Amino acid sequence: MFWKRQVPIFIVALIGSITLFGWFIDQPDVKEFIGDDATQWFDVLASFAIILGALNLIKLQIQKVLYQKPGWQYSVIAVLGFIFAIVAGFFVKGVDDSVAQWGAHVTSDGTLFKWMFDYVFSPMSATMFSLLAFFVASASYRAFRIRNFEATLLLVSGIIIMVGRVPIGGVISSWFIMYLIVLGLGIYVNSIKKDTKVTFVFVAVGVSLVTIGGIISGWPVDQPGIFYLPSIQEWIYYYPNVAGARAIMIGIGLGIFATSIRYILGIERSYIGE
Amino acid sequence: MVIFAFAIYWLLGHPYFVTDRIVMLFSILSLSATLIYYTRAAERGEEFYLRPIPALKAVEEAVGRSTEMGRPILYVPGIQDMDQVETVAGVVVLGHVAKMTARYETSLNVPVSRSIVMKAARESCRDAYTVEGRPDMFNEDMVHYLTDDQFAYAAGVNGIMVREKPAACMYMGKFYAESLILAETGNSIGAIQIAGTASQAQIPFFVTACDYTLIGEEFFAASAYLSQKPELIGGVKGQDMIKLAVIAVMVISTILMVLYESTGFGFNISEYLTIR
Amino acid sequence: MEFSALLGAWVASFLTIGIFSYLYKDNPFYKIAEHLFVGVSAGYLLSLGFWTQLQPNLFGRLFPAKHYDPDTITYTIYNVLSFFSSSIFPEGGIDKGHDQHLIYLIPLILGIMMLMSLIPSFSWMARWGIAYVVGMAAGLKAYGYLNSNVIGQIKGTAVNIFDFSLPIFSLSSPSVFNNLIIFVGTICGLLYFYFSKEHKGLLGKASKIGIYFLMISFGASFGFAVMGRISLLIGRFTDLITFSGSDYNYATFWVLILIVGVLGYAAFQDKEKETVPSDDSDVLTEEE
Amino acid sequence: MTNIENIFLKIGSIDRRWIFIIIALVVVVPLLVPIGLPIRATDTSKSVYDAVEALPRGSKVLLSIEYSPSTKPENHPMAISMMRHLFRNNHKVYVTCLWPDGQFMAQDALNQVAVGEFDKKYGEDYVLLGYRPGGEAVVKGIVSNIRKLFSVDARQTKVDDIPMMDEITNFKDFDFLFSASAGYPGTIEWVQYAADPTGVPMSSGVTSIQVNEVMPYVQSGQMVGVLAGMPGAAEYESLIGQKGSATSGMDAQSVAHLVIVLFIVLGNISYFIDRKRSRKY
Repeated sequence: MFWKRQVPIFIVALIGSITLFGWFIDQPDVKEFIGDDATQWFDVLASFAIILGALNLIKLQIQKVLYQKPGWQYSVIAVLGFIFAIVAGFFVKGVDDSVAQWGAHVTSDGTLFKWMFDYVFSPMSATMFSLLAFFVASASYRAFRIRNFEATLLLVSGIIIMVGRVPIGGVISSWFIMYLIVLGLGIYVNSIKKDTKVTFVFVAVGVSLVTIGGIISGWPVDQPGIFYLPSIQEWIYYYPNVAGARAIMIGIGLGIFATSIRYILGIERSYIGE
Repeated sequence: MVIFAFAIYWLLGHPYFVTDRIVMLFSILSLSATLIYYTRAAERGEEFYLRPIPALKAVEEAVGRSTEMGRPILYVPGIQDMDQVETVAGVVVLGHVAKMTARYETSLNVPVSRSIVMKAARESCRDAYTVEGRPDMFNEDMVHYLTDDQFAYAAGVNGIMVREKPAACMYMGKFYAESLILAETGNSIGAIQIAGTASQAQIPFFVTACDYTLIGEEFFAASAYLSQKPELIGGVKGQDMIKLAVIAVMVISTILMVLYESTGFGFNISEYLTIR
Repeated sequence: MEFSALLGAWVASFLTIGIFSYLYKDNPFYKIAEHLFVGVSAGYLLSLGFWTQLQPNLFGRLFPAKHYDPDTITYTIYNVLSFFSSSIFPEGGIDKGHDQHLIYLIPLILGIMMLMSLIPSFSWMARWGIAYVVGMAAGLKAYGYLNSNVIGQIKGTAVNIFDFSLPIFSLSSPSVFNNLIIFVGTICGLLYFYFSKEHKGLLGKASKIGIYFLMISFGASFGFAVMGRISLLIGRFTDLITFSGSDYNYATFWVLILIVGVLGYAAFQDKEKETVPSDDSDVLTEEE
Repeated sequence: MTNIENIFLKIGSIDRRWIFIIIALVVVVPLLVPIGLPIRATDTSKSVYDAVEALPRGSKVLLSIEYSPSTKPENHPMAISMMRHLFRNNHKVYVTCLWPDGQFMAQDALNQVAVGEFDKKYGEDYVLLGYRPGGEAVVKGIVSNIRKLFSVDARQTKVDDIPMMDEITNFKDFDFLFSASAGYPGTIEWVQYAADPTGVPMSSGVTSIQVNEVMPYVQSGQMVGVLAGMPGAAEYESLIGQKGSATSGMDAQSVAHLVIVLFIVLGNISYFIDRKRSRKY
C-alpha cells in the first residue's frame, strides 16, 4: 500500500509545491533546477508516457487478434501498420549517413519515415477531420432548431460570423440585410397580430422606408455600418463574444486552479484511480 | 501562521524572493485558504445550498416519458477514459439516472468506449439498483463496451439509436467531434435529448440540437450535487466564493481606474494586476 | 516523377477516398484505412518521442561523448547497449552537446517503471511517473491559469469605461458603449455560474443576461467551428485534385472508380438479399 | 399553401447522403472554377501585420509551429505568409515545435520560403530547433534556458556551432513570438508561461475552432492580434500582397458557408411547419 499509494501522493505534493513556489524564488540553484532540470525530467517522462500509450494501444489490438474477437482481421492491419512505422523509425532509414544520421532521419527528406508521414499518416489524419464538414452540414439541416430564445441567439450570431467573416459577406449590401430584417419582423408581426392586413401594411411601410433611404443615399454597400455584415460580425466577435468567452475563461481558470491545488494538497487523488 | 512567518521573512529583507510577484503569492495563498476552508466546513457536516439545475429536473421527466412510451433510455458517458474529470462527472450522473430507471422500471442502455469506464459505470449502476431495492432488474449487459475508436464508437451508438429508438438520449462526459453526429441522430429519431459537457467547442452543437444542456461548470456542480460528497460540494461553494471575490475585484478596479484616469485621484491599479 | 512519390500519391488517394467512403456507410475500405491509421500513428508517435527526446536528452546526458571513457562502469554498460543497437548508441558516446548528469537516472527509472505497467501485476508502477507529471503540471498550471486567465482578464475588463475621449457609440472601434458591453457581459456571465444561491430577483436577471452573452459566444464558436471544418475539407479536396493530375497517373480517378464500383456492387447484392431479413446483419452493426 | 408546406417537409426528410453530395460539390466547383471574391482584412489580422511591420530590421523572432497535417489547410498558409513577411524584412527566424508533426510542417514551409523564395542561409538567417515533447514544460524550459533544452537543432547540429544562436540564452532575448497553433499545447501555453511572465510581445495564428479560447487574451492586450482560421490566413496573404493557398480556398469557403446557412434556414422552415401541424391534431 505504501509504495502504491502514499509515495505517489507524496511525489505530487513535493513536485507540485516546488514548481508552484519556484515561481517566487530567486536563487540561482533552485531556479536552475526548477527551470531546466525539473522540466527536462517532465519532458522525458512525457515521452515515456507517449511510448506507454502507443504500446498499450498495440497490446489491445494484439489481444483482439489472439482471442479472435469480432473484427480481429482489421486489428491485424493495425498491428502491421505499427510494425511498418517501427521499421521506418528504428531499422530502415532509406538514405545514407551522409544525408541524414540516425535521429535526424525522422525529419529529413527522402527517408522512409518521411515518406510514411507524407503519404500515409498525413492524408489520413487530415481526412478524418474533414469528414466533419459533411456532418456539420447535415446537422445544420436536421438538428439546429430555433427552439427557444437562447438557441435563436446562438444561431443568429453563428450565422453572422459565418457569412460576415468570409469574402462573400463583404459583397452583401447592408440594404439587402435591411430588407431581410423588415421581412423577418413582418413574419413576427403576423404571428402575434394574426392579421394579414396589419402585416401587409407593416411590410409595405418598412420596404418603402428602406427604399427611400437607399435612393437618397445612393445605395452604398457598407452603409449604414450597423447593417453591414462584416461590421456586425467584427462587433460581435470583439465585444459580446469576448465578454462571454471571458466569463468562461475565468471559470475554467478558477476550476483548473482549484483542481491543481487539490492535487498538491492530496485532496484529489483520481490520478491513482481513486 | 503563514502570514506571520512570511512577515518575519519579509522584515529580514526577503532574500531570494521575486518581489514583483508578491500580489500573485498572496492571491494563491488566500484563494487556497478559501478552498480549504469550505472543503473542511463541508466535511464537518455544514450544509450548503446549491441551486436546482433545470436540466436535472428534465432528466426525471425524460425517464417518465420513456416509461410511458415503453422505450429505453440511452446514456452516453463520453469517449474519454476515467482520467478526465468530465467522464467521472458523467458516471456520477449515470448513477442518479440509474436510480430513476430502477424506480420507473425503464430499461437503460449505456454503450461505453473505454474498458475502465465500463467497470466504473457498471459499479455505479449496480449500486443504484441495489439502493432502490431492485437488484433483480440490474444486468451487466446494460453497460456494454463498443470500441475505443472515436468514429467507430459514434457509428455504433448511432446504430443503437436507429434500431432501438430510445425515448431519451443523454450525453454526459467529454466529447469531441462526435457530439454532432450523436446529437443529430438523436434529433432525427425524435428523442428527448439532454447533454452535459465542459468541452467548449462542442457546447454549441449540444445547445442547438438538444433540449437541455448542462454548460461547463454547471455540469460539474450537478455531479457534486448528485454525489452528495462533502468535498465536492465544499469545492463548488469555495469556487463560488472565489468567483464573488473576482467580481468584487473587477468592480473595484474599474472604479479605481475611472477615478484615476478621469480625476487623477487614487492610483493606477492595472500596474498591480500586471505580474511579470 | 519518382517512383516513391507516385506510389505515395496512390496510397494517399486510396486512404483518403477510403475514409470518405464512410459517408456512404461503414464499410471495409473505411475500416482498413482506420485501423491502419491507428497502428501507424502509434508507431509514428513512439519513434518521434524516442528520437527527439529520449535519445538526445536522456541518453545524451547519461552517456555523453564528451566524457567517453570505456573503463568506467557507465560506458561499459553503454558499449554493451551499443553492441545491440549501434544506431541508438553510436560508438564513442552520444554527441548532443551535453555534460554527464547521472541524476538523470531518476527520470529513466521512473520512465521504465511506467513501461513496466504494461504487465498487469505491475500496473501500479506507472503511478510514480504519472505522479511526477501530475504534480509538475499542477504547480505550473495553478500559477499560469491564475495569472493569465483570472488576473489578466480582470485587468482586461477593468478599464476606464467612462473614458469620454472615446466616442459614446461606435460599432467596431473602442467606445464607451463597447466597454460597458464587456464589463456587464463578463460579470453577468460569471454570475450565471454562481451556484450557491437561487437565481431569483436581481441575481436571476443578471444570470439571464449572462446566459445571453454566453449564447452569443457559443454562436461565434459555432460559426468558427463550421468555418474550420469547411477549411479542412477544402484542403483535402485540393490535394485530391493534385493527385488526379496526369503526373500521378490519375490516381484519384482510378481509386474513386474502384471504391464506388465495389460499394455499388455490394449495395446491389444487399438489395437482393433484403427479401430474406437475417439477424446476422443486426449483430454486425452493433459491433461497429 | 399545403402543397408548398409538403414540399418543404419532403425536403426536410431527405437522406443525408444528398446533403453530403451537395457539400462536396459546392466545395469542389469553386476550387476548379474560381470566382475571385475580394478579401478585406479584419482588425485583428491588421494588428498582427502592423506589429510585425513595426519590428526594427534584424529582430530576433521566435516562430513556433504547433499543428499537424490534420489542420494544415488552416495553419500552413499562416506560417508561410508569416515567414515571407519576416524574411522580407530581414528578421532572424528561430523555429521551434511543440507538436511532433510540427517539425515536418516547419521543414516544409522553410524549404518553400527560406530556401526556395528568399535563398536565406541556414544557421545565420534561420534555424529549425525542432520538436521536444512536454507541452507547457517545454515552454517553461525555453523561458528559462533554451540552450539546455535544445542542445542540438533538428539536424542534430550542436547549438554552440550555430552562429545565430550566440546571442540567445532564453526567451527574453527574442523580440517577438508568433505561434501557429492548433490546440494544446499551443497559444494558450505561450501566453501563460512565456509572454505574460516576461512581457515579450506575442501574436498567434490559430485554427477557427480555437479562436474563441484566445480572444479574451487579444482583447486584454496579452496578445497582439490573431489570425483566425483559413480566412485569417487569406487576409494575411492579402496584407503582405502575396497570394497563396488560403486565398484560393476563400471562394469555396464563402459558397459553402452560404449553403450551410441555407440548410439551417430550410431545416427550420420544415421544423416550424411540422410543429404547426402537430399542434393542430
